[in-house]
Amino acid sequence: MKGVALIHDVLDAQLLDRTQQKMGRVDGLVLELRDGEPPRVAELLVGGSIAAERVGGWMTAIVRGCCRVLRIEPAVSRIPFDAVEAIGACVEVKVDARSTSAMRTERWLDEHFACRIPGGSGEERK
Amino acid sequence: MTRTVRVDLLSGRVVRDTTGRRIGRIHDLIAEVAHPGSGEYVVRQIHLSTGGLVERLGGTHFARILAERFGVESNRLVVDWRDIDLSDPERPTLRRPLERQAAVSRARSSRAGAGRRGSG
Amino acid sequence: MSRKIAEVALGVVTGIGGFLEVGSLATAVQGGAEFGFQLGWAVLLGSASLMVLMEASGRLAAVSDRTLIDQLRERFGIRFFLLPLVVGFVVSLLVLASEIGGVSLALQMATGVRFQLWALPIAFLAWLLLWRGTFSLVENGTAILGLVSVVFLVGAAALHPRWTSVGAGLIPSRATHEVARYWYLAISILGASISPYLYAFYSSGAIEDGWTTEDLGVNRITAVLGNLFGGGLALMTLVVAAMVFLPRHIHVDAYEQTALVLTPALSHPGFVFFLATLAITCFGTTLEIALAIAYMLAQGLGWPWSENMRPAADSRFSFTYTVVLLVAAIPIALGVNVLGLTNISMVLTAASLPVTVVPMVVLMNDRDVMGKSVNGFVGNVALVALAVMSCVILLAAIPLQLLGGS
Amino acid sequence: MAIPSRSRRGAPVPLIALAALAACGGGGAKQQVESLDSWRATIDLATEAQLRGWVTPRYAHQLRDKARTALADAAKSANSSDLSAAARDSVTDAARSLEAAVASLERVGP
Repeated sequence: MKGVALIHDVLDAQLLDRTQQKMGRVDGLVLELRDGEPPRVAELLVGGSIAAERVGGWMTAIVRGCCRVLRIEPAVSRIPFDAVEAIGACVEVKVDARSTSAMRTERWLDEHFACRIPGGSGEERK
Repeated sequence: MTRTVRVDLLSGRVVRDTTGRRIGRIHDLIAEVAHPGSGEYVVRQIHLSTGGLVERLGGTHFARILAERFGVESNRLVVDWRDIDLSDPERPTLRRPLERQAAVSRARSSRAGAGRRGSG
Repeated sequence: MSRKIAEVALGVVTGIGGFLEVGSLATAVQGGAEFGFQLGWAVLLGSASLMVLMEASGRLAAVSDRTLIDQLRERFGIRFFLLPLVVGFVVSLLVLASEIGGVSLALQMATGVRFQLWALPIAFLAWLLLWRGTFSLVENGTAILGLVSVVFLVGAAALHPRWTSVGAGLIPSRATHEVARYWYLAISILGASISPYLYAFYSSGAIEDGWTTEDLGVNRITAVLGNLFGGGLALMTLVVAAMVFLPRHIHVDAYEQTALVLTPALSHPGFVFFLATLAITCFGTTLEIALAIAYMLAQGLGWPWSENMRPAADSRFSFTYTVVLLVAAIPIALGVNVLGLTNISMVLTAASLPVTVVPMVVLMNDRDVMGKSVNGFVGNVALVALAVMSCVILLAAIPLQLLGGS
Repeated sequence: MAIPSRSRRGAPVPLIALAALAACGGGGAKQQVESLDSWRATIDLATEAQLRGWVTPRYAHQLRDKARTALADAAKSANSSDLSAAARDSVTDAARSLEAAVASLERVGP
């Protein structure tokens, strides 16, 4: 891939995992600053609390409040940038979505909500 | 001592030079492969938007796109990574006063259509 | 080629069956009852605006393989995106509650059982259809059933209106009396037809149906014909109310009054088909809005989403439409005045247009997004005019609600 | 049958609330009269519709109940708000003709 515009092409892009499943959006991007070396693109961040920081203090407070009420830790998923396979309309990463914390809520709702209701689970298509 | 900085918090930040003069706002950071064959990406160029109107519109992402779209070309300043200190995302500063470089035409990164499958 | 014709036919049916709902019925009847044919232009402007927005959001999805909501997040970033997301969510939730109210009232008028008792069963039935059904079942099923709303065309024809004066009403004119009320109704008619959930749903539908650049022709015809016929039915509703309620000086203060409007023209069938139209079109719109809200959240935050997937495969998406249906049913179950809620939702919908229409002006001109299908001159004139109109409506909405609100 | 007037002894608080409500809600006598006339026309149409079998009795009863609530609202605001005598009479006349319409609708119904 030739030059990648990090903000225009990567930030907020849709993330797809190894099986082309949607696993959230690129909420954050981390650069590692090194003396005498150009900054290295270290990792992608996925998580509501990360996106909240970009919106503003009030949003961070809301997200932290919700997490405290639900008694959960804000889930931040860190994906090393070298796991990125392709950057186009979406960003594809060599990661299994189900194992990352980005899909924690999805998994919880899958077990405690969707699968508990008839017709909820089963083969992919209806 | 490795320090990290969040690109998403840099977006749209005002960049000043060592004398404190406003140069422009961070529009984008261009990452390239460190050296052919390696999977590592490094940021070699930082694009600043320095257009007058875009500045006055507060340089929000929205205003920038609107300005670009309707012919109010905010001229773009390309800064090399060596010339900018990003350690403090609140106040990115240029390491030395910079004479105004020729505005490079907008870097066309194509995400249109069915999307480009990079070789990765 | 036959696949294209089938798609166009289906698109037109969706336009007809999907256009009328609790808001367009209420506002068209109130408009006709108080100002005769004079507000016809607002119905025409509403459906013309919808044509522009649906064609654009369909083209955007077909060309860029991303829905309108995807693009709003990806192009403008999370900070700006929160605005259309929150505004769209709140407004759509209010309209969803009104739609459930519309179905409940229709069942009350038919069975005598109070509308409060129908709210939760209706929400449950809607949830069941979304849980087990697929996207095409929701879209096509409700559209075909929605064809019952053609009864308003039959009713209008049976009343033999002077079509020349109906045509004259299509030209915008100033109010002769009660100016605030006139413009308030004009804005609610516009708000009833141009609803953000509609083009969010339509844009997502283009992805669910797998549209590509070959479908641009179908997209254009569907958007134009669908809304032309749909808008035509709303105009016929206004005509019927103008012929039946205006001469009798009947103002609509309660939704129950509207069920009388077709009886002079079509006697008992007029009453039965009115209730059927209200129940079916509002129920279809209930399904559409619940899905549209789930699409907005899922696409905005990057969750897996598709109505064609098992709920477990996109559990946050299906959880969203489940919660949203439940929450929207509560005010109706508590006996909120449905007509009042409908009117306020329509005005708020009209006032919320800028947050989606203005960004669309940018998206449709962005070569990164649209490639060679960028807006042409005509497309831009229409979209920019629409964006300006939406801003004017936003400024006028609140004062008019206070001055001319029912 | 005179409009059921509320006796004066109620605590002042509800009266103030009602006056305030009437002030902003009722929007003056003209609107009250218009609303009552509109309901009278609605009930007349409903009576005709039921006579000709256009609508079900069940539906007609719902309209009648709605008309009664409109009557009750008019009565409340007519008594409490400080209307001029003429305005009060116009509201009372409109309410009386609505009552007559409701009565004729009930005579039709089974």
